[in-house]
Amino acid sequence: AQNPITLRQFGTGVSNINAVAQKCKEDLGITLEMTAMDSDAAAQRAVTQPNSYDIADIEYWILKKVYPSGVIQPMETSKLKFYDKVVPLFKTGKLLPDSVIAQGTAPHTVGYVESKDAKTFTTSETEFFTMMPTIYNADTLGIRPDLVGREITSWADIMDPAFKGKASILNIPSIGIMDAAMIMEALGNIKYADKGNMTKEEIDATIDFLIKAKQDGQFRAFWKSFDESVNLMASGEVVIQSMWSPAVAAVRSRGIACKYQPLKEGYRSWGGGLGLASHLSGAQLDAAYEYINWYTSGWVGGYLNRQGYYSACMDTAKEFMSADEWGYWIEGKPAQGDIMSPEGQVMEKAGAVRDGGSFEERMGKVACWNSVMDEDRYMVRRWNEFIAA
Amino acid sequence: MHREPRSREFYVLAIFFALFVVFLYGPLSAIVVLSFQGPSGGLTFPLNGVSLHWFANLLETQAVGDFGGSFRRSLALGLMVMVVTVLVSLLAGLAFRRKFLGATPLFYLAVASLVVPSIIVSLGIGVLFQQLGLQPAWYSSAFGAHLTWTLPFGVLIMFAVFNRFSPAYEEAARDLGASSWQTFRHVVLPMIAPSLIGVGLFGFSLSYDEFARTLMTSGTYNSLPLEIYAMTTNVTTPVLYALGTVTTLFSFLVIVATVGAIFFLNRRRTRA
Amino acid sequence: MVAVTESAPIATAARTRKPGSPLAGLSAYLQALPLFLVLGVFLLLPLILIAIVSFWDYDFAAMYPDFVTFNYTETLGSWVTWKTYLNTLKFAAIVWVITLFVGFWVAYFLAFHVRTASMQTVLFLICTVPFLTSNIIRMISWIPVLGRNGLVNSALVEAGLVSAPVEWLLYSDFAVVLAMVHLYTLFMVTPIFNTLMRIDRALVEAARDAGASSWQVLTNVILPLAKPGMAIGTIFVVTLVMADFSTVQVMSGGQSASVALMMKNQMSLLQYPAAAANAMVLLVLVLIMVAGILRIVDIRKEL
Amino acid sequence: MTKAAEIDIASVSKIYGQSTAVHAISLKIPAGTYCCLLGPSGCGKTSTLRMIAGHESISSGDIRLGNTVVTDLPPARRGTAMMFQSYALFPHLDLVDNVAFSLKMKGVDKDERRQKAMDMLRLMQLEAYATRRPAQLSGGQQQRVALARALITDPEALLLDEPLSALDPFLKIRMRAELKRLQTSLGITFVHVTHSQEEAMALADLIVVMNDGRIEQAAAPRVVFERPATAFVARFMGDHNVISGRAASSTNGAVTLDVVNGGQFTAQGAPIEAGQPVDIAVRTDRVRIAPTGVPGLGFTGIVSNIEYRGSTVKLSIDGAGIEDFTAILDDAAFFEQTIKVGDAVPLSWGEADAIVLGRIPI
Amino acid sequence: MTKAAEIDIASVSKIYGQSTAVHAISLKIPAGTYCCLLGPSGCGKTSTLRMIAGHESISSGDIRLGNTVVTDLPPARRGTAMMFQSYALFPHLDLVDNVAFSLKMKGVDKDERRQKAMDMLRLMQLEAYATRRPAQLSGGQQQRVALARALITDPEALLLDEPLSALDPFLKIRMRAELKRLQTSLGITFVHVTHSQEEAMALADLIVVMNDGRIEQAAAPRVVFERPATAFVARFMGDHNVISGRAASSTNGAVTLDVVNGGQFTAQGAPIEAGQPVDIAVRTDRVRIAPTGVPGLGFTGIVSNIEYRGSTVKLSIDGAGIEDFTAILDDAAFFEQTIKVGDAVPLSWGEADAIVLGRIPI
Ligand SMILES: Nc1ncnc2c1ncn2[C@@H]1O[C@H](COP(=O)(O)OP(=O)(O)OP(=O)(O)O)[C@@H](O)[C@H]1O
Ligand SMILES: Nc1ncnc2c1ncn2[C@@H]1O[C@H](COP(=O)(O)OP(=O)(O)OP(=O)(O)O)[C@@H](O)[C@H]1O
Ligand SMILES: NCCCCNCCCN
Ligand SMILES: [Mg+2]
Ligand SMILES: [Mg+2]
Repeated sequence: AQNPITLRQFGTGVSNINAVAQKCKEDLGITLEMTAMDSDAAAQRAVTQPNSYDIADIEYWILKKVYPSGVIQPMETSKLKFYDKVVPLFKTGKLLPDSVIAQGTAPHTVGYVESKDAKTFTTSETEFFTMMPTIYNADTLGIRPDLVGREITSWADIMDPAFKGKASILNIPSIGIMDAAMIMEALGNIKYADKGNMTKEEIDATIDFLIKAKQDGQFRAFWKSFDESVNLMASGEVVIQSMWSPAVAAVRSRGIACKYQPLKEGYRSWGGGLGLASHLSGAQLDAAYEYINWYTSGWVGGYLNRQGYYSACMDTAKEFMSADEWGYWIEGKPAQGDIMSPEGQVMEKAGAVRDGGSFEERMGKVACWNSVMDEDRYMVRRWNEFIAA
Repeated sequence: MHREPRSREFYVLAIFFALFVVFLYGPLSAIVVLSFQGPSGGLTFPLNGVSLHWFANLLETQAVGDFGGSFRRSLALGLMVMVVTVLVSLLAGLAFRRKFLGATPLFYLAVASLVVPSIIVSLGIGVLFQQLGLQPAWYSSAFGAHLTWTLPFGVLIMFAVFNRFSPAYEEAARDLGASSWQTFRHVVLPMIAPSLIGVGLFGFSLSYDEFARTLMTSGTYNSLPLEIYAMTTNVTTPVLYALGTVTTLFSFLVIVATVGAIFFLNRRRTRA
Repeated sequence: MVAVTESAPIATAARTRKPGSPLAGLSAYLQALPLFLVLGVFLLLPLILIAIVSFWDYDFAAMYPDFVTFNYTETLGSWVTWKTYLNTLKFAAIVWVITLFVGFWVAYFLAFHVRTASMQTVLFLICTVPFLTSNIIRMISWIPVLGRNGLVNSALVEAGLVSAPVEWLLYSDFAVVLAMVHLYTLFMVTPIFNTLMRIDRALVEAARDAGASSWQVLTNVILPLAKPGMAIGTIFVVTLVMADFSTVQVMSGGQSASVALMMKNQMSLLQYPAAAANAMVLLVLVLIMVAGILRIVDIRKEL
Repeated sequence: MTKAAEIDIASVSKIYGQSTAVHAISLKIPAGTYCCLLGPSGCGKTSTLRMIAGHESISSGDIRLGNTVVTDLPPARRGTAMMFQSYALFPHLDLVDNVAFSLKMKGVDKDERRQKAMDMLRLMQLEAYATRRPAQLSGGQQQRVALARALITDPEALLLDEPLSALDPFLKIRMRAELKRLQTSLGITFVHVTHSQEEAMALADLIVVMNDGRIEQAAAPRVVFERPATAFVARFMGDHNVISGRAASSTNGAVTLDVVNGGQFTAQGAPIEAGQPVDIAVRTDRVRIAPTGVPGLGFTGIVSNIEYRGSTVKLSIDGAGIEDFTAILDDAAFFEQTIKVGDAVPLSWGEADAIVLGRIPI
Repeated sequence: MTKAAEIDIASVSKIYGQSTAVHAISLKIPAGTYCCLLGPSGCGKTSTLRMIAGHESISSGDIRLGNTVVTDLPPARRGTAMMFQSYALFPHLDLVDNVAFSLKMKGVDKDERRQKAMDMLRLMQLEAYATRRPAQLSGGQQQRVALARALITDPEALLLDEPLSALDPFLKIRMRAELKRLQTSLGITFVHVTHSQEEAMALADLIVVMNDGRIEQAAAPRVVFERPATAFVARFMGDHNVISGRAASSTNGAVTLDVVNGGQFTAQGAPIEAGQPVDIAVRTDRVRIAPTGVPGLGFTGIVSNIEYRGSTVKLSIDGAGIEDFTAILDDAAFFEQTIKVGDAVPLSWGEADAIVLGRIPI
């Protein structure tokens, strides 16, 4: 198909994948220009250079900061072909009707607005969606089973003196603070009223705890990007750290034992989606909708699932995955044959079972989301203190 | 052939210098070695097989990012910066040969441009464009940001050049009937040409590798350093090292060619 | 080229300026104008804007024009700021001392011990090559060298010098300093080399003749005369270190902070007014440091 | 190449900021003259020359070349050509292009200008080096290139600022002869700045002695030497002893003066009121070692220094209130006697060898 | 400050890479002598001086100072002090510190060394400038500082490389006298490099004329002047005409030679085999304008140039197969006649004024 329209999309390398642009060109004829950047740059790009992109591929917690600045226009759910297929987690915060809503900046809390030009979020479903969710996952501790030498069951285990100088957490404040919160609670140090929206005192307690741990030499490093976490683990610098599922896979693909360790307190989750730049209108806007509808129609979903992330429209993605793949990645079943990466390399041998089990087991045990708190300014200041300490 | 004996100081310093070179090249050689990792090799030692896989991979489209596009942008930007740096520095150098109102403040503004932390310049230009509602782009805002970094170098070099440039040559030319333009074109320009080439290469290489000042000013598309940085956050394969190896090799070749040219020219000059 | 054509005629007219020729007076201004415009638009204006923004209010989502001073009071009132500044100054001091030491000896070797000009050029260029490759790649190339299982540690362990890998090689202040020295030494070598090359060799002989040992020649003649170069190199290195964020971030494994990193974190979290206030404080500090150095040497004369 | 122009400098001053480098000097240099501007460092020679050339603006006064007032003309339109002290040859051009430079500026086409430049180089016996760069030439060769480059403009006057100062003494003497020969054959006006008396004497038709921005004397070399106008000139030319004192009496075209704490001397000159300060000059090469018959034409002093000069010997003598009185003796005459430093010797000179010097008003 | 040392240079060579700058020269400079190394540019003067000073390694041969072989000693342990051509004053130090430099190197404490330096500056009449930097001084003052700095080391020999070349001629003569006075009063050996014959003549007890890395003559000034050993020396000293030809016959301590395409001349000297090439020297100041009575002691030639020199006039004459023959005439004698360029004049000289020159083996 020939389509004169070009859409410019930016985001982190997690989802700004060239293969998507290629496939989009094939299927729609739309030229997709993708710029990959680190998460810091992405946040700034979204707010400070709103004319430099058409599609923003960002996370929900940063959307909480970005949306009020008016650079993203809400999308009409009526124009979203697969809106109905979106996993309920993004609409209500519940995976299953009886799930407990996890703490923090859950996607549905920043998912809807009242009107086209509202600057504040609503709590319930409306016809205006701030972003179309695309990708999400549940993070936990990754471990080197060959080097930890014992059973890991809790976030608290990362503080085990045995791992002194061999542990790591994330150094993105909105994410790292939630890691810390999980650890604090697991240790029984504190019980947050809402760890996704801490009070100043809770922030102080948490940061003070982190500072002490840091000064005691518990941490080897703090990582900020995907590759750092992979390298830390693969090189043996760190044996236990907060980690992403695909990062675990990346370590394993090098023949190094690495486990995505489910923990009894549950997961820290995150989600991302596609937002429309405010300046879009007319044919461009139509093309953007067309693109988003294509994005959620399954091919990309399959691709993301195969990387170890989850697609927001599971039903459509399923159509683009083999039964074995679906079984391995989503249902938690042992692989029948070799499991291949999207690039065609063997990721797991036949018989392997995915750590953490099925989609529902994982996403059903989300304890909190990456968060922007009311006391964000204070928290960031204190986080800087932690890093400087 | 009669050779002067060397002092002990020479040998001590020669060893020091050699160690410095090892220090400079050590890590680079580590990535050179690692770029020959086997297909399942990672970013750290130990080596996991030996192959040219990652060099071949460098030529293919990566999972994310666009080396080719960002390389072309950085090349174009570097060339633009080079040309403008040469022109503006040259003009400023000419201006500073004379007294004019504001010469000293302007000079210190140039020095300030050199010492203001890059990230502040980046932030400032980013905010400026945002407030003015302008579209930042590698060829506008990033271009300006790079100039604030390359121009002070250019101006300082031109300053040094004209400090040592005898006005007698220009007077001789004027005396021989050259107009001001002819004097400039036929005398001043050829005489300072090597320095201008120096300013140009300096401008290019400073721009080509500038990271902090591009961070908030590049607009829609990444420059090569931004792209490499973004890649480091996602790419976990030695293809990065292959890129490092290739770029190092490239600059090495440029330098070898330059040295070769200098030797060649010197030889020809002395033979003539 | 057009710009040159227009203004070049005056290039050479310094001595022949006649009263009553308005163009002659104008030309210097025309020639200086492009520089002023570029720096005015891309340096002065942005800095003014940052100064303004540093007084604005903000929340987690956006900034609001206002005149508040809490960005400064929060910045200056926090022990983190002071600690971070101290930490940054510590890096600056350590890196300065090392680059000055290394840079001086390298430049001294090149200028005084390498006999032919062509060998000087070749050796100098050998030092330059790494500086033409990507800073980012150069920085991360240290990781496989210094890591727990990196080249150095493997060698040490294998040689039996240590029983367990040395931990502080990577993700430490040591690593930060090492990488900075690696990145910035050339900025010290180049200006020192330039000044050393301009020292009249007869001065060294005069000193020897007066009975100075090699060491005394160095301390009494060469070092004092190399001061301008060292000052210019110092300006480069100190400002580069003060402004650095990526090296600190990557090489300390996020365990250490610098002023620019703190600013960048604030920027990443869209706290621009706070970042702007920080920027102003950093800017003032850097300018004071440079002004201090410029009091010692007149770089306009020494260039 | 035979046109020559008179240079007329009328009350010309040069003021740099607050300080005056040249004080309203007036000077006529007849067409075809070899004129040397002579004087100590900083006396304003270069400033004067550069004003003639047009490389320095004239603060006040006027300069005429031939019939044209050139005060406000640019250098190239004055009919002068300048040879710079360090030659200022263009380092990036070979000799042909250096010499052909002015033709190129005029738009003369390549073949023609190279032809003419080669002719000029041939004249200077440099054709073998035509394709060399200036850096590959010796000092003397460079100088000839500079001359060629200046002369190809076919000037009415050639201006030279210390053209010989960069050469070694051997070469200096050779190039001096060449310059003189060239000027004679071209017939154009040369204005040559130097601070060497010897050079000026050897070359000039007209020597202009400057001091502190003023002209002390402008005259033929023999006049400057034999009849220095002022004490400064006499001292600067170096072949006269200057004796300062106060006039005692004047008679018959002769003045008698008293030296403070010293003797009494007589010199030829117009009468001067008694008590007025007066300077006289005594030619160093006319001083003999012999008691004087006539009072006032000699004294006895102590030898303080002896300098051998080859065909002559220079004695420095102190006495009669005079310090560093110089006597130049023929070597043969000197070596007949045995004079040592510290000896007392009687000195005398002829009536015609002592003259009264003038003073210039400041 | 009265110790002086003999300098003995034995077969000393200096080789730079492939080329030999000094060819196995041997020379004895007696203690307390003022020795001038004289020669054209590039002849090896500086190299020789620097080998004595120890700033240049000696490629072969030995140098002895007093009783010590200094060949392998560092500069400061040789008992020599050097004064550099452009003075090499330390630009970052004031005069006191410049002069006190060597004392500081020796570890003399601050007060004492400043005291001594001030004494030395007082001796040089520079105490008023003690706190200035060298850049704030005139050339002559700088030179005196350089001297002070060298002399404070109390050397046995002072080595000077063209100490006067940067000065204007006026100052040059004054500083020359000062140098000579200083050497006489200190009594130490001075070795002074120059390429000015005049300077060497005025100053030296011993003139060493060098050419192309070899010594052509080492003798007292009068000997060098009156009996130049070789054609090179005669030409270089500039006060002799050199006439080259082939020996025709030798008798009675006189040699007759034929000039190619020219006349026949006679000169005093040892017999030379007929047909051998021979050079003779004729003193320029002994040439008279008068027909010669004795054949071989004169010729008639055409005046090609006349240079006025004040008390003398220099004539250049071509004829009898000789180009650029020089005659120096007394001004009075010259101006009595009317000689112009192009005139044919008869020249003659005395028997004792023409001597046969030697040749040095290469
Ligand atoms: N561009 C200038 N600005 C200020 N003063 C100047 C300038 N050029 C020359 N002078 C001063 O004017 C005076 C005369 O200088 P000028 O160069 O004419 O002397 P000079 O006779 O050529 O001396 P020298 O023999 O040293 O070349 C000096 O005192 C000099 O310092
Ligand atoms: N460092 C060096 N390397 C190579 N050749 C040299 C060096 N120094 C001098 N020479 C050569 O040695 C020869 C003698 O040089 P030297 O400096 O002794 O001459 P000089 O008599 O002092 O000449 P000048 O009067 O020009 O100072 C010259 O041909 C010179 O080119
Ligand atoms: N990586 C940047 C390379 C730019 C060249 N820098 C040379 C600096 C010399 N002062
Ligand atoms: Mg002058
Ligand atoms: Mg020499």
